[in-house]
Amino acid sequence: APRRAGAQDAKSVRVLSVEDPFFFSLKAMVPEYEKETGIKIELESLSYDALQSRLVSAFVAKTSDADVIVVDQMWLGQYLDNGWIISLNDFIARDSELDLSDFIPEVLYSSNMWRGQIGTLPVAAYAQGVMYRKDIFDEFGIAAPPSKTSEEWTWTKYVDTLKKLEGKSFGGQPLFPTVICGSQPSPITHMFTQLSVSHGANWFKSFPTAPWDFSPQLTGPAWVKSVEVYRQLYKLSPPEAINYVWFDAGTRFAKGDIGMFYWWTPYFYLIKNSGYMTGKKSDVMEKYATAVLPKAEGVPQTVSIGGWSLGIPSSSERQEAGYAFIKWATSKATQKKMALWPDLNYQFSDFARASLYEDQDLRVIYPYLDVQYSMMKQGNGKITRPPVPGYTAVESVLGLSLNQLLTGSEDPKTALERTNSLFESILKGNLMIPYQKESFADSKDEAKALIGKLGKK
Amino acid sequence: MHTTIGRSPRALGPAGKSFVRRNLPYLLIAPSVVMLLALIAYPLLFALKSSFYFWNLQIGPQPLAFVGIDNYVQALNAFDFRAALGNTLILSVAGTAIEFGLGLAIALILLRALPGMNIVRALLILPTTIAPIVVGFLFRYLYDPGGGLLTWILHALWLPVPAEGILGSPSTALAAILFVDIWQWTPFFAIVLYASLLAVPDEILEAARLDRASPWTILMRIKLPLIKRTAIIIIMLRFMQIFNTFDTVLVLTRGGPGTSTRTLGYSLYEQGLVNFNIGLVSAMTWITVLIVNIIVALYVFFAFRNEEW
Amino acid sequence: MASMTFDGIGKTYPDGTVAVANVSFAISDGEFVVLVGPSGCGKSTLLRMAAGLETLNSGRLLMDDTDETDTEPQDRDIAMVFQNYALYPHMSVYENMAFGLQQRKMPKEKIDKLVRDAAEMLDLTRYLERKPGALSGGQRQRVAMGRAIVRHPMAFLMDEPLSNLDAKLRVQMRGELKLLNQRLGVTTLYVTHDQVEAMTMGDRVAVLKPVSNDQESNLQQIDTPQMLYDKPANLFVAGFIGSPAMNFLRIELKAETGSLRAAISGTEISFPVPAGAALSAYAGRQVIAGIRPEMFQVCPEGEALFNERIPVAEALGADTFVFFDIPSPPVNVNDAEDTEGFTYKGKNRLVARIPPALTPALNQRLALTVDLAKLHWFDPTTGVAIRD
Amino acid sequence: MASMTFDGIGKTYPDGTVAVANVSFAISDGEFVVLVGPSGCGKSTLLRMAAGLETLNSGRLLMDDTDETDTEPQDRDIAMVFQNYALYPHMSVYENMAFGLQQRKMPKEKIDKLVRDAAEMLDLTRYLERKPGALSGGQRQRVAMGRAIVRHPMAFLMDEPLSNLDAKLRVQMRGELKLLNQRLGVTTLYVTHDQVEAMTMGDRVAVLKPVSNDQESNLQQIDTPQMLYDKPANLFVAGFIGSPAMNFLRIELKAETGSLRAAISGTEISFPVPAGAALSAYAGRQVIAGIRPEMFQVCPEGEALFNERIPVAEALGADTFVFFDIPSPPVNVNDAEDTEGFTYKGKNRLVARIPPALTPALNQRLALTVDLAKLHWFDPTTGVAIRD
Amino acid sequence: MLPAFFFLAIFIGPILWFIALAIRPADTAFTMPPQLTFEPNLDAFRHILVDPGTNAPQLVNSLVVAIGAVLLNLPFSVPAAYALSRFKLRGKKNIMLWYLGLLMAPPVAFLIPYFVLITRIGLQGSYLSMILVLQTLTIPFSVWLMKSFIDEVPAELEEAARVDGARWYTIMWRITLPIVRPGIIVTSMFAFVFAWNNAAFPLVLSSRSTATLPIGTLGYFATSGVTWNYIAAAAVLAMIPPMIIFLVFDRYVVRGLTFGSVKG
Ligand SMILES: Nc1ncnc2c1ncn2[C@@H]1O[C@H](COP(=O)(O)OP(=O)(O)OP(=O)(O)O)[C@@H](O)[C@H]1O
Ligand SMILES: Nc1ncnc2c1ncn2[C@@H]1O[C@H](COP(=O)(O)OP(=O)(O)OP(=O)(O)O)[C@@H](O)[C@H]1O
Ligand SMILES: [Mg+2]
Ligand SMILES: [Mg+2]
Repeated sequence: APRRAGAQDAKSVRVLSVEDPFFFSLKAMVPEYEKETGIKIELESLSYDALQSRLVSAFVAKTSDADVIVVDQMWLGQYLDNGWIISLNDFIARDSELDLSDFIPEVLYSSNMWRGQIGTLPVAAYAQGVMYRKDIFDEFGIAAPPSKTSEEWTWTKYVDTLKKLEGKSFGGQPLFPTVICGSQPSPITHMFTQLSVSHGANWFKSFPTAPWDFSPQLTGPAWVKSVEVYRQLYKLSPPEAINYVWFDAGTRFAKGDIGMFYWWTPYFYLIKNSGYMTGKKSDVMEKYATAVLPKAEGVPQTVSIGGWSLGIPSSSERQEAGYAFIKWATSKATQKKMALWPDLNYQFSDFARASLYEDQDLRVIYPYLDVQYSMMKQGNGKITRPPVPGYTAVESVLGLSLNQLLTGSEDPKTALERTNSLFESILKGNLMIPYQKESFADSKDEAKALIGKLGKK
Repeated sequence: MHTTIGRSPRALGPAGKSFVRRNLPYLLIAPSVVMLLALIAYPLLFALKSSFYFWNLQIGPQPLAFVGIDNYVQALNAFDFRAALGNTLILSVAGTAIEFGLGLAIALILLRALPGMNIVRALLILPTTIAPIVVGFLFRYLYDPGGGLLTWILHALWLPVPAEGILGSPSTALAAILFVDIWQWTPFFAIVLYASLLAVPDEILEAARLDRASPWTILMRIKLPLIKRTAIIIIMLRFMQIFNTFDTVLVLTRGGPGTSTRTLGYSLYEQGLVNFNIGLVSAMTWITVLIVNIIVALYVFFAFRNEEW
Repeated sequence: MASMTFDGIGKTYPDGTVAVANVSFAISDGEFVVLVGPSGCGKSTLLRMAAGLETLNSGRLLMDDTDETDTEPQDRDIAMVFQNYALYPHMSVYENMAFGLQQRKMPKEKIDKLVRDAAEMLDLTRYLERKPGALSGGQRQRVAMGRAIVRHPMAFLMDEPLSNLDAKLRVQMRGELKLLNQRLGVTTLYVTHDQVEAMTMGDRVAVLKPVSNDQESNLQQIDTPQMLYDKPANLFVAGFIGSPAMNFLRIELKAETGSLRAAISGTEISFPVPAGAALSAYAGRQVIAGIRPEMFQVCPEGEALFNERIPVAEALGADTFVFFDIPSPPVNVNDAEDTEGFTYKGKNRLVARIPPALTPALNQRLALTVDLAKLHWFDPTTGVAIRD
Repeated sequence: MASMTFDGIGKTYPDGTVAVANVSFAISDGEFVVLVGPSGCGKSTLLRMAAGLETLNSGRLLMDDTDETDTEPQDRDIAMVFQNYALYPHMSVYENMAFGLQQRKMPKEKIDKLVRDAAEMLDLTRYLERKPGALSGGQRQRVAMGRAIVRHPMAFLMDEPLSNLDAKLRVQMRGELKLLNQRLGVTTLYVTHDQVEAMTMGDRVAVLKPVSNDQESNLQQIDTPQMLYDKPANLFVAGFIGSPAMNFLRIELKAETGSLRAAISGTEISFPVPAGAALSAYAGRQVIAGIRPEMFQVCPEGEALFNERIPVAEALGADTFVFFDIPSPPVNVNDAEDTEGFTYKGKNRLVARIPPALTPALNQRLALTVDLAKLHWFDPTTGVAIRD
Repeated sequence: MLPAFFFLAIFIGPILWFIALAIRPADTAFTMPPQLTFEPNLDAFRHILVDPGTNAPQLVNSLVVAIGAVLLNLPFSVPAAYALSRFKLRGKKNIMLWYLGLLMAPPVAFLIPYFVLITRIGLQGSYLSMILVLQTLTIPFSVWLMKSFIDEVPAELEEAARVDGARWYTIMWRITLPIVRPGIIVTSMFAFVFAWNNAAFPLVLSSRSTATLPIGTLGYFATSGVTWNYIAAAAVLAMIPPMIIFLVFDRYVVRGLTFGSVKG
């Protein structure tokens, strides 16, 4: 049960969220919380763009009409550095009920920690993984991809597997081996960076290891290789994928003419349904399975981590109540209830808590939890898409370059070199090169240590 | 313009004695000017000041350094500036021209007093009543390569559709965005032109018909000159609106593929509401304002050359 | 160029106003027909119907014997002077006049010549480059004229084209128009309120009257000007043609041997009248006599028919009109309701035209006589002229 | 109600057109002054200046001896009939007429009565609820009139208020207006092109002429109608007043013993004239003689001054105008440039008014004489009348 | 009539397709060839209007903001347009261009300063904040367009009214404005539409309780997916009030404003 003490001073808590899947199930749980605590939860959902504009404007004006906000991992550093949200370290340290150690450390490290502060707690954590069509693989006698990371399951193998599906039809319908996201800037970056990080690519000379040096490193061979592979993947995708944003890829898979693709783990369940949040079963509902991501030869696997977390604006006057809500929303019990909420055909399994992956009730409904968990455990969001200040500016350049590379025939190396110098000038323009502020040695181990420290009651 | 032959608008008589009467026109204009000044001065000055500072909300909450015209240099040298400017010009010039032409044609049809025309008019206005960003969604749906009505119609008409989809190909994406704007805003032209055509005195048209002018001649030599003022004005207003659009681009293509649909408005949006580079976006704002001002000033100069104001 | 036949045409405006009803007449090729009638009697409406600008509610319009009822105005080849000009406000005077010609793909030089000639004739040469907004009322009207006369159409329709011009210009324009009609032989329908124009310009004049329902007809009489003046078909025409208007007297007609004696109702005045066959039939009944102002003659007191005090005299320079009252019930010919009976209002004011030199001092008596043979006679009930 | 003084007023339009220059005259309280002059001579402009609608470029305007040059129209308390009506298109006839009264915070019932009375007088009662767009031209003009006459202003300004009305209505309105002027004593400035109106309505008539620069003056003469007719100040006025216009002849004046002999230039015709002092001074020089059409008299051939073939005759019913040509150079009085000399165009067409009965067959000769004592004489250079 | 149908098909066709999207089962939305027949349901409308019905109050908010914007706009722009049309004044051109200059500023760049400004005057999250800021669009637009309509009223009518003794306000109120009513109405209808479909200002200026319909509609577009039928339903909902307004006011947009007023 949530700690009542902190919440008593407030009659209501205003929560500002995006409409990703967790929102719907969380919203379904809210009445229960309200009944339990007597606090009114004003849950407002906005589009991603609207949310960010609203929040930043409010921060600049030093006001806020929210007590709890959803924070993308990319915004965390900026919000904390600017003092727009508060660090939760003290709350957590004081809180005897919160079981911090249950959170997957890779998730907290990737999404919630910045310069030794826990700024947010994860309400929905994403990794990436592979989804494929069992029936199609069977039909063409292709071996199913593994559910455990192995040296065999490489990107080369992945591409080769896909190539077996090239030009094939299934159920009277022409088949596309895979589908990618091609839309700039974020979607293509999200998908591509999984590929590149798998190949060991690094964005910057030194980040997150101290001392920070943001000289871009896009010209390395891992980048070139990744671009080549991504190009291949696009050739194996429907051509219109060049314009696909996040959900387009999932929607396309759900339509049934895609053999296999990799994408954020929410799609593990999202593709069950046809149409977003409709609860209507899709054609592929019973026909797909999940697998772990391929890796690159000789490079340790790294998986992209994303998701949504909850934080407290520093301008809020109900921080206690806000924290109580966050604690409730990210608690094991609530998360489980959210996952067990049957409406919309069970659409929530984005757990940041390790224990939930072991939960039998959940494993029945979400059979892929093992795969997902293993992806999480290999996750490192800080390398995949470094959440550094000014990230979006470089992302937009990278996204554009990648998008151009998919359609054009330019040599990857030259294009990457050009992008690299654009990166450099943007980062210089943003006073990131040379880095003038204090660096922070940000490693998983440091994170685990901090978790241990704060979790110790 | 004087649709009815009148003496040209002139001062409503000699200056009176009282302060109010002497300054009447200024007093009438003042509230709107004050109101607008109050609303616009702060943002404009805010932007002007910010444009000389390095101020990126992602880097820090406060302006970090005075950088002179660095932001302007950066904006002009940005990798996407030329492409965006080019696309923007294409969109705004082609958009206004086509919308005006089509709108005029529709206005002429609307003028015919046929039963049910008022319903037609009310229906026609629907496209403009949807938020542009939602219109973006609508056309995302219509253009969808795997279920879009428009794609299907193009296929059905044996017209070539790029494999990447209408929005996926650099050769069609800009035209597709243009079409969306035309779809949404042609009714605006149609209704405004319709209203101003209504004010053209019938007798003048009758005289022209008796002069045996063809409908085309009547349009070109009587109707259009008589609604010229209104036409000039809405062309100008629309031009500026298109010049600043970003919503449809945002939803439909995010400037892609490549830079083929990137517009100044979208770049502004990106720098402002995605990257939160306030300094840079302020500089870009002023650059845009200057560009549009130059274009509009030229346009106004030429269009109103022979007109009284 | 074209003959024109109005065949029972009628026009009711959407609000129910019957403007024109049952008008039938034919204009032969090259004829100049003048339409006159009180304000609101449907003249403009008739012209607009002829131009095709107003749809007909009934009847047909033939041009050269082909039915043109539904022909569009632009296909009729008609030039019209609108009562309220309808100039193109954005075009200069020159362009206003040239516009119609340009529609005929005429060479530029020819247009130029035609326009300049017309401008010359209309005394507009100085204003060719001006926009209508910077012209005086009369100048605008001349532009409207010019726009019509530069063309060489099948028919001219002119709606009070000279009303805003001064007398001198009007005389001149009258001549020019008549000449144009003769030279080009263009059929012309011409509306005017000016009696002189009506009398001098028209080959025939049509007198119209307002109608109140679609059973009546606007057209009262169409004939040569002289016939209208000398032999008006009814009270309405008699009263309308001529200015000042004909004087009407209510008369008790008594049979006398060999002649008739007419006694002016309400007065002691009576006089013998030559007994035509038609008039004789009215013996013993009431009739209406009409006396035109110029039919009065100043005479010695002994011969006077009327010898009344003159309360009002209007000196026009060339003539003087003297007004005097007799205690006879007046005759109202304007209102349709009144054709059936008389409205007594006490006294009847008569007007006589006399040479300025004979003008009496105000309120002095003036002895006047009338050439009794020239009197007009009308049926009091129907208003129809009583004529052999 | 108010006297009005124009003191050297002038108006030049922004495009440089000098419409009015150096016009000075005074109208006394309650006076009815008619403005006449050719189209474009500045009548409307003058009226608009009096109303305060047009700023003066020079001069002053006094009302009741106070300088009102810069007073706003709404503070002048005048009522105006615009040449082009300027009706409020969105208001009914009733509202159009009531509007001015409402501005004066008059009680509703009083407004109602005034409006209905005016409508009655203007025969508009039936149309009170109509919008101007659904009225005939003449009806619109009557509404414009009505809008002015319902009021009881300091001054009436009327710009051709009756031009679109039929003769009968016009006669009636003329009477009503005159009555109104007398009853209310409202100072009135009245523009008309109708000679009859000008002659009968005005206490005085002002004759204007177009000017081409701001050194001239528009005002040619202002006087009682009869004086203008009988004693025109110059050629322009003589030619303008009277319709048909005065005939002008170029005369070689020769001194004879006891009298003068006038020889019509270009012809054999000559006649003796009584030698007034003024005219005698012109002996041996050219002068211009003016003959009004009604000054001709049909006479036996022996007494004839003129005996020409009549190519054109216009029968007006009451009169006939006969035209004939003499080989004398014509006199052009209209164009300013021409006042200084003559333009020879070969022949001079004269017009005479004769009784209809005496009308000759076309192209037959008609013997005409003139009462020589009544001839008008003018200086050929200045155009000024030669009079003792 | 044929071209009318053609144009109507082009402009209304997509909307019908959108309406269909709102009422069709989700799995029939993206099929090739497009599925023309389906079993319609009103689930989407139920969702946006009743359960949970987020968009119903937003519809009201949109109405408040758009109508408020028009109502506030009129007293500012009508007198200005009137003065600019009717008076000769020094610097008129500059004033007119200045109005335009405002329209030229790209709104996205001003969102943050606007938010700051509105917060300083304590109006954040209120209807008034949006209504005020929308004036930067509606006033310049209305002034320009209305001026062009007022220009067409013959000056003689005002002169007649002046002679009739009417003061400038009476002339404006009783003569000129009624005559240009169609122009004012058309201008206002579009001012309404601009305010109605503006998404940029409410994006930052509205709060949960004052959010307008476009903002609500945007919410259905998430990174993980799009609830197409909700978007469509909300968009359809958004079309209804303007359509009603156009239907109601259409009869005031009539021919022949000055018909019969002046001769010439
Ligand atoms: N707005 C204007 N700009 C320039 N010139 C004008 C303007 N209005 C009138 N004029 C000119 O001024 C002169 C006088 O015009 P005004 O209207 O006073 O004439 P008017 O005597 O009333 O003539 P009419 O009898 O034809 O109505 C004319 O030559 C006319 O062309
Ligand atoms: N649009 C209209 N709607 C209704 N009635 C109309 C309309 N136009 C004219 N009328 C009426 O029709 C009748 C005839 O009008 P018309 O204009 O033909 O008269 P007119 O003979 O030309 O008169 P005037 O000499 O005054 O110009 C008038 O009584 C007038 O009020
Ligand atoms: Mg008429
Ligand atoms: Mg005039």
